[in-house]
Amino acid sequence: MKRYARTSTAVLLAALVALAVAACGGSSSKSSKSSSSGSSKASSAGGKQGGTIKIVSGTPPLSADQGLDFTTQGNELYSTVNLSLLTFTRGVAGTAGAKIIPGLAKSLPKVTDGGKTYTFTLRPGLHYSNGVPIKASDVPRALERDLKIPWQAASFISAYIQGGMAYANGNAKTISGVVANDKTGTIAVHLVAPFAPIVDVFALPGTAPVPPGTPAKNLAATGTVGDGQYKWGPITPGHSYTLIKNPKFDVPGLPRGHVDQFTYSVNTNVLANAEAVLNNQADVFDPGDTLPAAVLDKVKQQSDRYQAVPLNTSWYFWFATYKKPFNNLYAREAVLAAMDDRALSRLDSGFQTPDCHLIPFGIVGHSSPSSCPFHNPNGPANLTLAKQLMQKSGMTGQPVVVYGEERAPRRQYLDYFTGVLNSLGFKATEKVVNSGVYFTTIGAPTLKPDVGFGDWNQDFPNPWDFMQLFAGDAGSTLNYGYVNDPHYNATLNKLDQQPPDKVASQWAALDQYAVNHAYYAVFGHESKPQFYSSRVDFAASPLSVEYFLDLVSMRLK
Amino acid sequence: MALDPAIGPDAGSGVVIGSDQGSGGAWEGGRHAPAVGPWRLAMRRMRRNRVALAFLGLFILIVVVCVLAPVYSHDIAQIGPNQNNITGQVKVGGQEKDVVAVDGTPIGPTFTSHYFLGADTNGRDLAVRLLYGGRTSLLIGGVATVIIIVLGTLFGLLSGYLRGVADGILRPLMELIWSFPPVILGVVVGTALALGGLGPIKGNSVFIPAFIIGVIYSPYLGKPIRGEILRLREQDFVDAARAQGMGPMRIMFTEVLPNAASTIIVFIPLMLAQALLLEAYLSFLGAGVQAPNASWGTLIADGLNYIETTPTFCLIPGIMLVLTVLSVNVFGDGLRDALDPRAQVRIKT
Amino acid sequence: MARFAVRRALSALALLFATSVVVFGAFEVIPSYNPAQAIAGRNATPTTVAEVSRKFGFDKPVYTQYVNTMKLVFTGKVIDYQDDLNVVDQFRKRFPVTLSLVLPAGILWFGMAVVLGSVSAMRAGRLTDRVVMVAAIVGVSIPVVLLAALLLYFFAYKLTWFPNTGYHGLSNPVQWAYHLILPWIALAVLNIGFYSRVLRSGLLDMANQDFVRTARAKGLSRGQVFRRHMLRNSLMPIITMFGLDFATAIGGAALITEAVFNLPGIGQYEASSIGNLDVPPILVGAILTAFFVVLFGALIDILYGLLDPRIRLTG
Amino acid sequence: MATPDEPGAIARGASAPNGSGRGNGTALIEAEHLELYFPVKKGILVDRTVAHVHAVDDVSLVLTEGETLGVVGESGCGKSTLARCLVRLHEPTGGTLRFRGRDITKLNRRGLQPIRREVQMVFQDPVSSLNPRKRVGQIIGVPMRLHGVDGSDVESRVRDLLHRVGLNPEHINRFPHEFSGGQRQRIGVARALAVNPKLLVLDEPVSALDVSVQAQVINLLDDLQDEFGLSYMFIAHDLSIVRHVSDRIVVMYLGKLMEVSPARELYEKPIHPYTQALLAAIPIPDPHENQARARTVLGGEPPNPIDPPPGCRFHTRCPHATEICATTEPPLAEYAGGHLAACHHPQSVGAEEIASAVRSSLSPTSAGDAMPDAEAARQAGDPAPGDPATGRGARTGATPPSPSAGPGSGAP
Repeated sequence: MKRYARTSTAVLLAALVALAVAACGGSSSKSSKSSSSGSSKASSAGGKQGGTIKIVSGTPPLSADQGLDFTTQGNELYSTVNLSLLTFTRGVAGTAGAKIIPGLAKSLPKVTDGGKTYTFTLRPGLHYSNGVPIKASDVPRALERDLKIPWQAASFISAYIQGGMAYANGNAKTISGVVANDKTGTIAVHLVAPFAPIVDVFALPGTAPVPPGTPAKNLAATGTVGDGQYKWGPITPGHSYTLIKNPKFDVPGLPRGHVDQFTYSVNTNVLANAEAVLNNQADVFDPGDTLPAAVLDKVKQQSDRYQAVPLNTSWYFWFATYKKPFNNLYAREAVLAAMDDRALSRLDSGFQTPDCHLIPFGIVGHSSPSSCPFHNPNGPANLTLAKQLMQKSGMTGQPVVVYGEERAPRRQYLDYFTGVLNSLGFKATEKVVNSGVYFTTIGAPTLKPDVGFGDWNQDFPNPWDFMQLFAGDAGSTLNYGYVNDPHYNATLNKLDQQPPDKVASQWAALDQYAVNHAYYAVFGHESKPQFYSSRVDFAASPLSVEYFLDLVSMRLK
Repeated sequence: MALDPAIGPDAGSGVVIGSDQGSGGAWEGGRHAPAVGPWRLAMRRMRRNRVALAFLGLFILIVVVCVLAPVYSHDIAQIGPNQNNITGQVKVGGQEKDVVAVDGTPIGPTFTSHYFLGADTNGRDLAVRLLYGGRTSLLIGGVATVIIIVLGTLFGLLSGYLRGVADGILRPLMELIWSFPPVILGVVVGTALALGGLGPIKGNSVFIPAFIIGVIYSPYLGKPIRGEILRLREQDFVDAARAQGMGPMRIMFTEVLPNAASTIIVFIPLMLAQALLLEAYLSFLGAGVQAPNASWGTLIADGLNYIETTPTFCLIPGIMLVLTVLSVNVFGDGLRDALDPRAQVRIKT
Repeated sequence: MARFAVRRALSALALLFATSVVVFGAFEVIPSYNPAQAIAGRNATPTTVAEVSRKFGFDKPVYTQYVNTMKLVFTGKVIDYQDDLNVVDQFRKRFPVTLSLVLPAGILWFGMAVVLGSVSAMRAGRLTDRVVMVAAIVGVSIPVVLLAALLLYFFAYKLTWFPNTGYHGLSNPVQWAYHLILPWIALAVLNIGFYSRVLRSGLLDMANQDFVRTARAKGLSRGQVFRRHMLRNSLMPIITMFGLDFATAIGGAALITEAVFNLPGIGQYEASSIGNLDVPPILVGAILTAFFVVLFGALIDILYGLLDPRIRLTG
Repeated sequence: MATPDEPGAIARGASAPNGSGRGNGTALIEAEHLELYFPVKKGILVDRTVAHVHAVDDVSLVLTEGETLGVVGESGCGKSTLARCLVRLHEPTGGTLRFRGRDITKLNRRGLQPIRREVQMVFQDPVSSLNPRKRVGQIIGVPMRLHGVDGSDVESRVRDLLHRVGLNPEHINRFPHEFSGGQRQRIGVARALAVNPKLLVLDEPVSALDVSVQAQVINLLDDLQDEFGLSYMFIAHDLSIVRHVSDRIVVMYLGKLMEVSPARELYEKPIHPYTQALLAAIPIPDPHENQARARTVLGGEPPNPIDPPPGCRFHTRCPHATEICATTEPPLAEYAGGHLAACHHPQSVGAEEIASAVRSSLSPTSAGDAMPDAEAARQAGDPAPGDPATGRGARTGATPPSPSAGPGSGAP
């Protein structure tokens, strides 16, 4: 008995040791190549080529696969990997950086059929990073793949392109509205109805072609093989992502990128990230995160490597307008009157520019904050008005559950907003949901929450991109409050057929209409921190309104 | 007893075995004039342990200060625990200062009646939140401990005394909960219940973490109690009670349970300390106390964001928690020495 | 031995089954819980959600879903909802990190506890003992979150003796250790406190036993008596504790340390999966933990048999 | 199968406690073929019952009102288990138990309640039999309350009982640990007496006590029996104590009855070789006499009760064993004077006695019908009872104890 025990112990212990060794061996093979210090000696001015830049972020992309992900974090990365037919200008700060230019296509598309057909022509002789030539038929395949995985913005395809819905529902083998010809290199896209923002959609990396044989499933661990300036290196999903320069990239007129490699590592402790950049242990603080107030003072002193850049975002609370208590206009107006946008801005370390309009400053159709009806966004809340409206509504004492996101400063917004509702006389309780599932939770048709937080970063610089959030008949689940106003819907459907700058004032009027009906309680547009280590060439690496971090332009000193 | 083995030959170890009360004196029967029960003996031993009593005093002080927070805190600080005051100002040394600066930095400790320990991002008074948070933490700890004691004792009694089917069901259940890491189990269940609620209890109720902690730690009491009951049920006095026609319930609760009572009592402070710590972990991981309510755990988690500039935000709730747990632990040590010096206790988080 | 092995295997299976049911069922209480919605994403149309629901089988009854998921788990094919990744692969990838954290920390806490507990018991009642025991009781009273935060604040931010956070692979052992010293300490302190206290009281009990006196009487030196008789027997309770603590820690229970120090181990993976209500990784994590608990339980029992011939292995 | 169908058949057939000082012949408690097997469980996957411990194996006996029945046997012979069966602390696995002629084998707790009042037990270990967390007053008072004594009377009755058992009534509020072993056993007796029982089952009540204290307790029991008109079942592992208190004595071995006899006759005329061996083990105060006697010393250990030997259970250790002993279990043969013995080779009895012996109805059902062979006994020249010349059991019988000497006679 004893001998058996001893032998088996020995065997088990040996197995354990082997396990440990194997495990450690495994980790050693996964050598993480960092970091900043390796190639920082050459700090000559005037734009160095090569080197490695280390990005630290508090929030991971949902996936490295552009066919699934639609987050700003992901877009920063795969927009360098997956070049679409069209693309946005790079290396330009401000609104000018959102100009659409040809990417894989020779030129901007030909619009025919009363705005219902867009025809692209592929540049000849292009290759993916693995050497496979790019063909016109790769584009419809990518779109089909988007619908299968599905892409988080799949409704752009399914709702607006002919046959998209049928394909998404499994009723068709292909998307009938996309016709590609490999010989001529043309891709004709037929729309359900005229829809001007479709050019923006074809500038998104999600619509970029993928080589034949790319599986129609989320490739979160590897990313897809792309055609952009960079290709994927090792990925640990949710934790670290590597981009390596694609030497085969050669598209006339497009920049090729300066840095050899980017590492993007995620640490939910944003303070630690800011510290790391401050101490030059990392190079880039991801602009998708909020700089904690705790380090703001120190960061602000680094004027040569920090600035706050206004980007096209809107932050708001939405109301369930179809049920008590917020089906009552006065109740909604009372909330708008009682909000103090300055307070909300402070919660965001002062990065908010107070406003009540959904269309942000950098996009056509923006209205001035001075036209906000219930309170001055740059002043205190109008509590007397709020009390009066509340009285009129008769909703005092109504219970409401307020939904909000866990991630700072969103939970703080929630605390504040709940306080406002309670001070108005509602019986408000909070429900904090983990950031990873927040929007899918509140968007679930089974939940139908009363009121909650929402934010929107532009997908592309088009007012439609914002106003569609409250479209009652768009079939999307972004309209968490189920706002359904016939006038609003009709106007939206009319305006989206026109290029935005032609109907700018009408967009502004629609926005104002919704504000006056208190369909949403926008409280500001956020600026993002451009905060780099002292190794990065700050001036040559501006934030882009489209991409946030513009990795293709980024370079070391 | 002449051959008292009191002094071991190994004096070097410094161990001196106290001569066992009861055996020497009481053997002859009734030389002591008054009847001295086991509880009174324990009380006497307890009273001699000054350190344990001092920490008990500290614990009571913390409890009183926190529990009575609603009575006085508003009068002093002029602000409730969940009341935002982001754009407000406060007078410090004659100067008006923003509670929360324009760039979002909350005011640090003022050491005056308003914002004594500073504000949080939402302009809430941290001192008030600390007291209310303590109240929440202690409430959760206390309720959880009650649940642990009740469930653990029932587990132990039914499983250990009735054996058979009860043991067959309860024992694997205890083993299951016990062999699962408390933090992970707590976070899984806490996350689910915070979103889903528990029957009539809403998801943001503090009774949900209390319930979870109580259930998770109940086997930590139930297992040793079961062992104790198994030992006790073999004693002849249990047979004597049965021979007199006492029913199993009555035997369990009036004959067996009083003999396990000292073990249970020894566990109370230990479980309270563990419950307080687990509450902090769950709240840190977002599966405990739900916003906007505070507990020491959520305050520590929030304070971590300011550890760079204002470490007191994280340190003070931390110190409060450590002091409370420490006082409970020290008192618990004293209690164990007094009641049951040989209790073997395994607790972990 | 056969009986022991069979019994343990059976109890392992029972534990695996029970844990998997608990985890699988936990999220069913959430009224709006719909993993299909999470998979389909923020901007998904109801048809897409329905499609995903059908593809993943969420439209089936819970027990069918359970059976299907468990089949996938045990064939190693299970994928998570969030990233569509093979969960087993993910665990395999992260396990070295957790092991890098837990194994040295475990050695540290066990070793330190033995040293401190022994010193304290040998010097019972003296200053050394008092100091050690005060330190131990403070150690068991500090929440890991706070300790980790303090270590990070003082040693990484203020003094910058140690790196900020993060994990460094074993390819460079110095960097590896350098990045892990603070996490090791944070993880070990609580257990050092518990173990040394238990060991000390065990040793003091042991000092009163007849066989220890006999050993002394037959002329063994103090050190010999201590090592061969007292320590050997007093180690058993803390070995038991170590078995469970170590098993749960490599199963992901060190998640707080991993979170604060941003180590991409399985604890953090489990924690983020819990937050995302992503059942498959939680399920696999729970099963892994249960497996380790049973495995180490068996190992400890075998070790017991070696330390104490009186003990026979029973199921 | 000779199992009587109607209740009391055995009692009528076999309870004639001749020569007993006490007892009016009315059966108080009867056991018929009582069996208690403890299962032995084992198995790799599921525990199956692989064997049984034959703790009490087909035991039939009768205890009549007012008498004291001694039960002796080595440790592990099942005598304590038998006692616990009789007070229904153990559920018998077979057989029938009657109290005053009423079948109580299957009665539930509630049904047993009135019987519990009449049958009480005193335990061996004075330490563990008293709840250490209770005061003496509670320990003795609780059974009174359980059986419906009015609350206000309880304390005075407890004091009275304490006085009766020789304790200071002022100690009513003390805890058990404040008393000596003997005192604790008195408390145990007082508790048993609290409900005015008719029968006390005394499970080795004095074996844990000092010899001097043993005598005091035995005398107390003696006095109480007279005072309250009690019946006793007195269990002990050696014969020297039982003989002073018992009217009849039962000798048990490996769960079976070996011999049942009026007390005095057992000592004078032990029939079963096992009884002889037990008697031989009693030390004699005079060292010369002690050394001089020829002793039947039993070799070895009792066999394993899980797998008891076939035939006569004692045959593996018996000096007189023959082939038949290993194959056929002897029935209880009833000799003159109500003396029963289960042996193929009875000692201390003449051939005539053997010839006139009848098979007792108390015999186990498994026993054969083979009565002892009188002819064989005659040829073997077994000694007549009480013959002092030829040694063995007779020698022990030759030193009759004086009943007045009391137990522990070394200390007058």
